[in-house]
Amino acid sequence: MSEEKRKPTPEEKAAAAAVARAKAKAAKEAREAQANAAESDTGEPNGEGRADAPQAEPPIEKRKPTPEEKAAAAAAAMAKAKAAKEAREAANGTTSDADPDAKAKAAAAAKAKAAAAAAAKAKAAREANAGETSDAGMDEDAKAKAAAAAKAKAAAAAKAKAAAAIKSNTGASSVEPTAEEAPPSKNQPYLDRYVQILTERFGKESIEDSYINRLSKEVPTLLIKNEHWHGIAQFLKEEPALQFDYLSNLHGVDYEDRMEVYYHFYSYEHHHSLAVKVKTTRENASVSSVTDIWAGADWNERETFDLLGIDFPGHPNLVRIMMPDEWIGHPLRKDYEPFDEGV
Amino acid sequence: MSSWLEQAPSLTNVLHYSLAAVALLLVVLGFVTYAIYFERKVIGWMQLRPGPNRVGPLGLLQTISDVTKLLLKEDTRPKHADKALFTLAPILAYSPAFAVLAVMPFTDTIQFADLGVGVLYYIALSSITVMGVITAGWASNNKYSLIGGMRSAAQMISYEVPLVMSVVGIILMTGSLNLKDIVYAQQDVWNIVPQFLGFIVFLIAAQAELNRSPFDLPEAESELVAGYHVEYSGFRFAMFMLAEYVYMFGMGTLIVVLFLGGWLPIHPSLDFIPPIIWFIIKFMFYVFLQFWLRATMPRFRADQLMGFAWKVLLPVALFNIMLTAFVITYQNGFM
Amino acid sequence: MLGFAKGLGYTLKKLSEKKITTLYPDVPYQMPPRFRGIQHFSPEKCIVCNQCARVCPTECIQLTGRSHPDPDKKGKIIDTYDINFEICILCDLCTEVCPTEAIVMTNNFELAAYSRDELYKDLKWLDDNNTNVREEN
Amino acid sequence: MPTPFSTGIRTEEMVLNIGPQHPSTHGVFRLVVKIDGETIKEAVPVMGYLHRGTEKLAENLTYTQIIPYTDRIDYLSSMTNNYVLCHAVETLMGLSIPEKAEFLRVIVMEMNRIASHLVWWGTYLLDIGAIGPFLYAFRDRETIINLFNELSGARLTYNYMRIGGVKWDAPPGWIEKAKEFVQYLKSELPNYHVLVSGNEIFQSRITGIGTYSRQDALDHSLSGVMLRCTGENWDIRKNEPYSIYDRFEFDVPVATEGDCLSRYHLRLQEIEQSIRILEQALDQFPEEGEVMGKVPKVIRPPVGEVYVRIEAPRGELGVYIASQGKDKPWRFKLRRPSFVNLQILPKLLEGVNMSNMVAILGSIDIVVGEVDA
Repeated sequence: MSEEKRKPTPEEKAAAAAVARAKAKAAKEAREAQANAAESDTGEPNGEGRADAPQAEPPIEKRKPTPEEKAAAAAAAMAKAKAAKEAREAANGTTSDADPDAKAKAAAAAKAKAAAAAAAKAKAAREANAGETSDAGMDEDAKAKAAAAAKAKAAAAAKAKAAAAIKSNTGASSVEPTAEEAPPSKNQPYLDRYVQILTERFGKESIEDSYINRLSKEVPTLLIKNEHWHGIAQFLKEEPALQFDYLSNLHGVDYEDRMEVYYHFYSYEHHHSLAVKVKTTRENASVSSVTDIWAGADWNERETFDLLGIDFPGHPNLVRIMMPDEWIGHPLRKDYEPFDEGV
Repeated sequence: MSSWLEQAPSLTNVLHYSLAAVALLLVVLGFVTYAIYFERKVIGWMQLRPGPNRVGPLGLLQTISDVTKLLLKEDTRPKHADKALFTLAPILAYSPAFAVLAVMPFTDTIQFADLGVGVLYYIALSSITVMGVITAGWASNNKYSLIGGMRSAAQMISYEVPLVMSVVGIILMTGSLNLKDIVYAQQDVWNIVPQFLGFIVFLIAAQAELNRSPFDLPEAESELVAGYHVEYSGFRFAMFMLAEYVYMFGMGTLIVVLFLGGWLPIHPSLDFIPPIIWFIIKFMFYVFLQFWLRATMPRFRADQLMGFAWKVLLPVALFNIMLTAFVITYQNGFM
Repeated sequence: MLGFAKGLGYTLKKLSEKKITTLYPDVPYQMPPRFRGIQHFSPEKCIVCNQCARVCPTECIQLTGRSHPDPDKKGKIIDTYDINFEICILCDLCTEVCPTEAIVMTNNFELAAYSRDELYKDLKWLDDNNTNVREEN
Repeated sequence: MPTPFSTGIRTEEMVLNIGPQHPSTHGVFRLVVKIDGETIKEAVPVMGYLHRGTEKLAENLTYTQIIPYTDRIDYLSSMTNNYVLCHAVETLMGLSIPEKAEFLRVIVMEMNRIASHLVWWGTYLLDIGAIGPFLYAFRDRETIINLFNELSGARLTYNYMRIGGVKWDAPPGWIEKAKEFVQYLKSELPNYHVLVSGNEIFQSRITGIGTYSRQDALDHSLSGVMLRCTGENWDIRKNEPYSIYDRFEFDVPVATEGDCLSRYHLRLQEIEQSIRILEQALDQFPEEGEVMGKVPKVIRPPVGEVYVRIEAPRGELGVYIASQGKDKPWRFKLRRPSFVNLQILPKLLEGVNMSNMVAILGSIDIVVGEVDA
């Protein structure tokens, strides 16, 4: 559809883009391609990529139209909007800072390409996508990448890993396991603080797990023990250092072996956010209500009860909200069968 | 015309009189038909759309087809409604609205009854309409209509006070309750000029009396669906519609007679235009104002509405009476 | 106190302004070229790949194919093709996935019928619905 | 001697069903109110009449197939709904979007915000009893809808965005038309104030009713205008920028009164700000470029969960997706601003007059399709 339009991506941007930032995988791959060209025949990376990552078709297709004069063209195609945006940004006035910065990053990327920075890259790319953040964020990004590059230096250059990088870039495989390799998220300090405050007060056993959900704009996520939940919820709102005064979302998820209630909090006081998950069993699904803490939980809990059958003890009026009162079953449960087909 | 009243009642005489009444009824019905048509047209134009334009040339037959539809509709009545009152209510609402027209001097010759207490007659009879409304609201056995009926009663009774008060100034000036005398008294200058305050109060109170925008609370469709006549359909509903527009006709006539010099021309040099045309022009202007307001104004709030009547309009009307009284006494040299 | 008077002025000004409504049933409403109206289906183009039926979010497309009558040729030809316009949401996904543009959108949008049954449109009807066919798919 | 009022005239409370079919509930929404005279003692919202089970349906649909369903959640701002789903999946997969597509997305979302606010403006005044503004609002909204029709081929259910970009590039001349419209609306907007905002009846009618504090707003998870009218300067477009909103200059209108009138003004001011964004976006619109990024043929996000939130016309619109690595979501949850914002209604209605009820309900700006999902 838009394939033809894609090619004429401004050539002049290409050069600028390549220089501007190596953050996008573009630059990396361009350089990689160069290196490969120097080493051996040009077709190899393509074939290999395809073999290793069947999911990664589109990027490979994209690489095809960039035969010999790779460097510039590939960079242009890959850097896509991102690079263009950065180019623009640079043009907008931050040029003076951006240039050396960019060069440094480019260098870092160059080093990195030879290495097993696969996961780090994937993560960095994602961060860039998700964040599109302020300059501060960018700097952090840059640092992260530099770190990644440094780490990567130690490792041996391997094409297989490069392929893996492509693979994870396209999101075909789960990234979470590789997360440990990645540099700490910008939200890591927040998470550490939450965990610290909570463990001080409620003990270690109250928190089952805590991690940064890198897929979800890096929101600090806590897995709270069901029986501690109400106390912790109260604490989350009242503790001056936390003050999560706003419940953005509340809903349940049926994972077939367990139920989870997901809360997304935000603090208008401190402007930080937190996701909380509370597990419960499927048979006796019950999570204590937080309506007394956040009045906004009221209908959300009713909806969760209605559609998933999770009980919220402490809720003042836990009745169905979406389905008719006499409805049988909870539709969003994975094993739900409509009671009366005729209806 | 009024000379008939003094004749001995004979069959021809009664027949004549009935025929005249029927003629007036037809005129009024014609007015209602085309008032509704023009209301829809004018509001349509103001809202950048053409208004009714499909039935007949320019949509002129639209209201007629609507009325035909209403007449042919099944006559439904809620199961638990009070049968007698439910039937009575539309009549109760309609008849006084029509009866008040008897004293209206459209020109110096076209008038049915030249009562000495014309103004009082009008005010007394028009108050009965509220009975119809409240009866309808109660008899329907519907909560919305009950609320609508109560609102309507409260509103109409409240606004009747400033309405009457605002006329007192004119009566003081004219020294008569006869509508014809009032018109004749305006030969030199229309009452709207010396009685401007009274005119404003009257205009606003009349709006409320008519249940028209911005005082259309009793039938506020966004709150009460349709107010007191929510359960009415078919011909009974048509009666209410009719009552509303006939009442508007009556109120328009009254305001023209009281404040705008009745059938008198704007300047004696324009005498060649027949008086009835003058009357119609002034009357049309008032009717247009109704539509215009309806196209523009949001609705009042119930509590503010009452407050407005008692706290603003009534004092203003009283002040107007005092002012008029003082001026008149001063002119007569008692002060 | 002049607030509402200004409002009255505004509406009065509008009284004589040009009307913006269109005379819809008398004057047909011209939809832009991309408009997603009722589909046109050309059986000769269809390769019975089933993609449209699979991508349909409401599962309103039903089709059957049979093998090509000419034994030399491979592939299938379409046999029946029905769209249920009771549930079709004209979302454009079927025309988007169709590799041969056998199913395309048209600019026609009037579907009202007296019976629900009439809303099941078969291959022939969809083939005949060949006016105002959308060019860009 | 007892006065007539102390003779013990018996009054009783009356239960009044407002809806599900009622002119001012904007759809099939029901409110059971207990009234004493015309004073509301208690109000219980009842919903679900328009529940279509979108979340359940979505579990059996591929991500691309869900997009047309999101059109129908909040049918007054389908573009925003399209976007939030695409944004969630793109976040989950770490996809990057071509610049031109981002521009188109921002342009259509802002236009949709304007269209949505215009509908609100018109219908709100219809609730208040003014019939004129509705038509004027629809006149201007019609232009937006026609623009969308040209762009996406539909007037209301656009199904315009795709994961990784948008479906169509702007047709030739579209940007110019959009610019023209923006200029027109800019000149027309003051008339809205002339017609309505200046009207004393209107002002006195909604000033100081439906008031709540910032703390109430936060407690009840209110968002969007409902939150900003209490003085909280918060707009996700500004504070957690998504898409390319960080490139545009605009202000976040904030009021402190927390009443219906302030919400009314905020919405009109938001239109002004949207016009500002549109002006910049249309000026900077890249002529060249693709509108669809490189995405896999089959959208299969990694295992994991994502929650994103954006600023929809009605408030904070969020999407939660739990993915198991399949092409269909395991759990798809929409955080619907209308639904959440409506929660404060019983509190607001307590003790107010019946005729304020519609003014308060209207000022929350609900879309029943969104309330019921």
